[in-house]
Amino acid sequence: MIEQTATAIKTSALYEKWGLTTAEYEQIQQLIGRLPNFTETGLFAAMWSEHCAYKSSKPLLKQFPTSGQRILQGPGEGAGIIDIGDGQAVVFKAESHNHPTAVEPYQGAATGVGGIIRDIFSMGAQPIAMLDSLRFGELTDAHTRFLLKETVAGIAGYGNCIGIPTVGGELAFDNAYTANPVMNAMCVGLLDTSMQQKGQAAGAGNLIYYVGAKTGRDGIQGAIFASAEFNDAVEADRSAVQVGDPFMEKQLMDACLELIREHPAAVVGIQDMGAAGLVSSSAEMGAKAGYGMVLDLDQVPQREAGMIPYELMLSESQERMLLCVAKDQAAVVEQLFARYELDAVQIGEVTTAKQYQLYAHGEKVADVPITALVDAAPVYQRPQKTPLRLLTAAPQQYQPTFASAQTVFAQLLQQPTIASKQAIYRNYDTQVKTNTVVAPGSDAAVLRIRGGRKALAMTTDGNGRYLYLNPEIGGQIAVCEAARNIVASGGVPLGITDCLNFGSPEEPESFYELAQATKGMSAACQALATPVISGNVSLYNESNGTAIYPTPMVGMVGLIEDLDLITTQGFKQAGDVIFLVGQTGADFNGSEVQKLLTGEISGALFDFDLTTEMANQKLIQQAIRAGLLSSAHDLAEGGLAVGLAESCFANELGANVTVALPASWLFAETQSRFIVTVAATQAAAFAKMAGQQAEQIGVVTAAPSLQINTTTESLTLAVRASKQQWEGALAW
Amino acid sequence: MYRAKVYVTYKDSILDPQAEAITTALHQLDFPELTQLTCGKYFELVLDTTREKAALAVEQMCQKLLANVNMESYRYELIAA
Amino acid sequence: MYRAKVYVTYKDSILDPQAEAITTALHQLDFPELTQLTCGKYFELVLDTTREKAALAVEQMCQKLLANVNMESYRYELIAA
Amino acid sequence: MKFAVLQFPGSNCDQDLVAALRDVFQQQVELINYRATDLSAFAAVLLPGGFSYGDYLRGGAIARFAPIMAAVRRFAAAGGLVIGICNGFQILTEAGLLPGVLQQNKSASFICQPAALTVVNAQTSFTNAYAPNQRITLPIAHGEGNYYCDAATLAELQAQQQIVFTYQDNPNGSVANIAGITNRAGNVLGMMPHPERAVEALLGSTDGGGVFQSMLQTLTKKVVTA
Ligand SMILES: Nc1ncnc2c1ncn2[C@@H]1O[C@H](COP(=O)(O)OP(=O)(O)O)[C@@H](O)[C@H]1O
Ligand SMILES: [Mg+2]
Repeated sequence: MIEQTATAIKTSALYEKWGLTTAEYEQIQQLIGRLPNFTETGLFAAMWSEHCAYKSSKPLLKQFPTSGQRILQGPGEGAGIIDIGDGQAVVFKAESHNHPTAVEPYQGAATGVGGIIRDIFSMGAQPIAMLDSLRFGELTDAHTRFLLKETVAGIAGYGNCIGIPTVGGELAFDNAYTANPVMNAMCVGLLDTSMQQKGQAAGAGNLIYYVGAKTGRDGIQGAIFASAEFNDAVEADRSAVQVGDPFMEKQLMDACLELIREHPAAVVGIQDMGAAGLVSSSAEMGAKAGYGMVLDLDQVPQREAGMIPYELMLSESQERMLLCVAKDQAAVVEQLFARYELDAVQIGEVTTAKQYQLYAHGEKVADVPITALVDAAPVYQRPQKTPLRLLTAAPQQYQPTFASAQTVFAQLLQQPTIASKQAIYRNYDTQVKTNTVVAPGSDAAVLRIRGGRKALAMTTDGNGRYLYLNPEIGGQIAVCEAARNIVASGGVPLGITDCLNFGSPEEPESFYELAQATKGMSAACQALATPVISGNVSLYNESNGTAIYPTPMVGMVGLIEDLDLITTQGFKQAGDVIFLVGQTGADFNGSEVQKLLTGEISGALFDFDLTTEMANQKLIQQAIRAGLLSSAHDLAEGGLAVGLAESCFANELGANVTVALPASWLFAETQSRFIVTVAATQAAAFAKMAGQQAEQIGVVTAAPSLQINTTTESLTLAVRASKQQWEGALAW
Repeated sequence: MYRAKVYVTYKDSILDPQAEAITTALHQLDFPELTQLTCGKYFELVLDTTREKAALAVEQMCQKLLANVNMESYRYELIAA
Repeated sequence: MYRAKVYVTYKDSILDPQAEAITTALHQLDFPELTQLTCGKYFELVLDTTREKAALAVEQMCQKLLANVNMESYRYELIAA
Repeated sequence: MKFAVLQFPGSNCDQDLVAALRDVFQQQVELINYRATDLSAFAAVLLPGGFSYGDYLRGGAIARFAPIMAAVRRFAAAGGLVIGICNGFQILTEAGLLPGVLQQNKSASFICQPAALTVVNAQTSFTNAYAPNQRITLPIAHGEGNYYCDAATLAELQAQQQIVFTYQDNPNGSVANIAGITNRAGNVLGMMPHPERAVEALLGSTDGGGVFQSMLQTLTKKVVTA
């Protein structure tokens, strides 16, 4: 890499290649009062990228509710923190690694997992669980199968090795994701509130320490790539793939947590080196604390020879952390990391002057106001335009027609999006750390908290098809569906994290989708009292001008007050009475059955009512607290029929169900519904509690056969055989 | 019949944590004379076809499966067998 | 300075699940001319010592660490570098 | 009576073993760092699962050289009870304390699922709390659990009743469905399934408790007779 002079950069407009507009470049000139040199231009290009500066999305993210009584830390740090009492808090965040996964699926996914884990332990929390939210093209495509297999292997390879159970997630397929798969990883941690950390470098004279892996030329400009559309030209000069080393990260995690626990006085601040590596972590830590910083790049541990300052600052080598260490505590830190056989090197110190200064080979190579890098990036009010498809969408609902509901039912169960994900999650160690009470396969995963009676429920949700048909309502549904899964598991929703996977914000139609989706999510978060405590934005998910479905992933955590309240989706006992909570309508636009029978989704999305949603969730919570429910399952893709089948499959029980609906409505995806079972002796009590909200529809049987009587057709499903097909559909 | 010997190794700038772990272990086992170690994969293939077609097949196999061309480079020798 | 090229492969009697998986995959990718495949590990080491000492060191490294002699065999070449 | 749970860099089931022994079986347990050199204060030594040294090269290949392994050898030679679970089993085979090797799973992918097992030898120091041929279910979670040994070794394992656990439905390709074996003397056990993950009803199963109960029975008897 050749370092151009400041004037050459201006005349050749090199900054444009790095993603800065001419207006932005001129603004930088003003901020620093001269032409930025090569290194400085690179620093700004990274820090002002969409990925780091949220130039386009900031105004939209402002709508999110972010505070609440329990919220100890909202967005703005490595991860958000929610108090759960007894001096403990839950810490969580999700991150997207879509672009790296598309290019190099194993390492892209692995480093996505590694990155989000660092965000969690940088807060002082012990990571306790991982979840993964995946979207791919159709499995009929060979490259998609390759991508999926490698992505799953990468998630497994990292999580299993570092020893954090991967306990949940989601996986859906649609052509919209063929060229741009979505890989979002969420990590949940448990924090002793006295150990809470911040990413800040405060106190003049305090020391900046670099710990962990050495820096190489990996993923230079990763943040900039993540903020650009895919096209074949970029492919060629993509820099070296980042490789994850989970073994190194385990050592790093254990060392950092030991330092925080045993030597609290030594740690002023801590942050992981994620996107835009050393520059973003160091500049953010300084700016946040209101200080400046001077770094000596010759001290940075290097894996490759001859790296220039630009490369050192922008490398996205993995498994690195930046610490601000109290000035008299250097020895403690160095000794501790030496015991873990990790590099821990002082590379600079905190200064009162709010300048960000870099030295290399004795020369000053950058000297800019630290706030110019971190806080001065422009914020854009991007133009919005309603997509034509929304303006012209047929308002009426699609009506499925078929010869046999039973045949459609069997086909639906084998649709990849509905099929059991067991073939995927059997690759993940779901139990390491022995806290997993509910492993993947039920609604939310549940982990107990040792030393008491509490547990945490966690899930990821979001259906891009619904958002494609109506981004605002789809956004509401994404949050509510997550909450439904938490509630069905016995939890009280605490808050959410999110990844906003969208197309280019510079396309008015894409930006409209983002604006509407976040509006819908905000409304749902308000209604459910689940603030957004962290998140991540992944824009530019498009290839050759075609964007993915607007796909916000919602990661939610709930608190289960007592282990006895943990509830799972499987029917438990013959004779239990089955109730359907919520009304069923002819809601088919965007449904799995529409996709199955017509090959596409279309029309206006069905109606959705937050008030009904809240009422039904409240009922489930109340019934679980009263000890009435032996199982609870929210209805999602595939509707009532699929929900009943899943509940039968868990323990290979059957059911005899009668509904006063036409058979096709069994596949309707009307929201806000649950199926629950109640012991026969408690059925009256539940019916009374539920009133109009629930209806008794049948009974659990010992014979493993699911019989559903409708007004048009009676369906019979052999539970064991269907379960095999449902489990086999993804085990190719 | 041709025998192909295929060597797949990481490209230079790619981090190889395995090589690092093995190097550390060997140093701890007291082999200070070791100054550098790279590790890779080795395949021996027998192909029942002409030399030309064998070369083409091996090239394609490397591209498609044996090597991850994002991160690895490969080379091979072809020997009449 | 010597460069050692070390090849570690399964002993003949040992079933190699990975080689089987790769063979199946290559056949599915339509390479019927492939009749046999073995896979192994390949190491390149640089040693800063005499030829004799380098040979001895490599031999020991293989015995102790690079190969599991219960099921793998190894061979190596030493080249002045 | 105190148990030692070894901690290699990359071990990740060490805390689970401690929790099982301490919280469920009310035993004294200590985590022992891989740099330690003495195990004489302990009644039994446990090598946990995980990815020691990242499982780079081969699972257990680097860990066998950790300083603590000399002490493990002495401890085993003196007849002490040593159990290696999952990665611990791999380390014991690499160290030559148990015969055979653990290859990559036949499916070439990691498998985490419950595995149905048969306790084919319920007379060992690690299984005497089980009934002969008792059928139990323990979680497995490994990518390299495919046990292999040559025909002569297998014949020997069979003749000496060293095969302790077998899979009912072989998930990984292991020779003779082997899930766990002891050494000839019977004081060193290696097993791929995780008994420590199956000691609490809350987490789904208590079938693994027998392994720890057996060790406790064996050790208390030892203490009484000594
Ligand atoms: N990629 C994945 N990784 C881990 N677990 C998954 C994944 N996909 C699905 N699961 C698990 O499979 C079960 C069913 O998933 P899903 O159908 O998405 O549930 P729901 O509709 O209730 O949200 C859940 O327990 C979920 O956590
Ligand atoms: Mg659900």
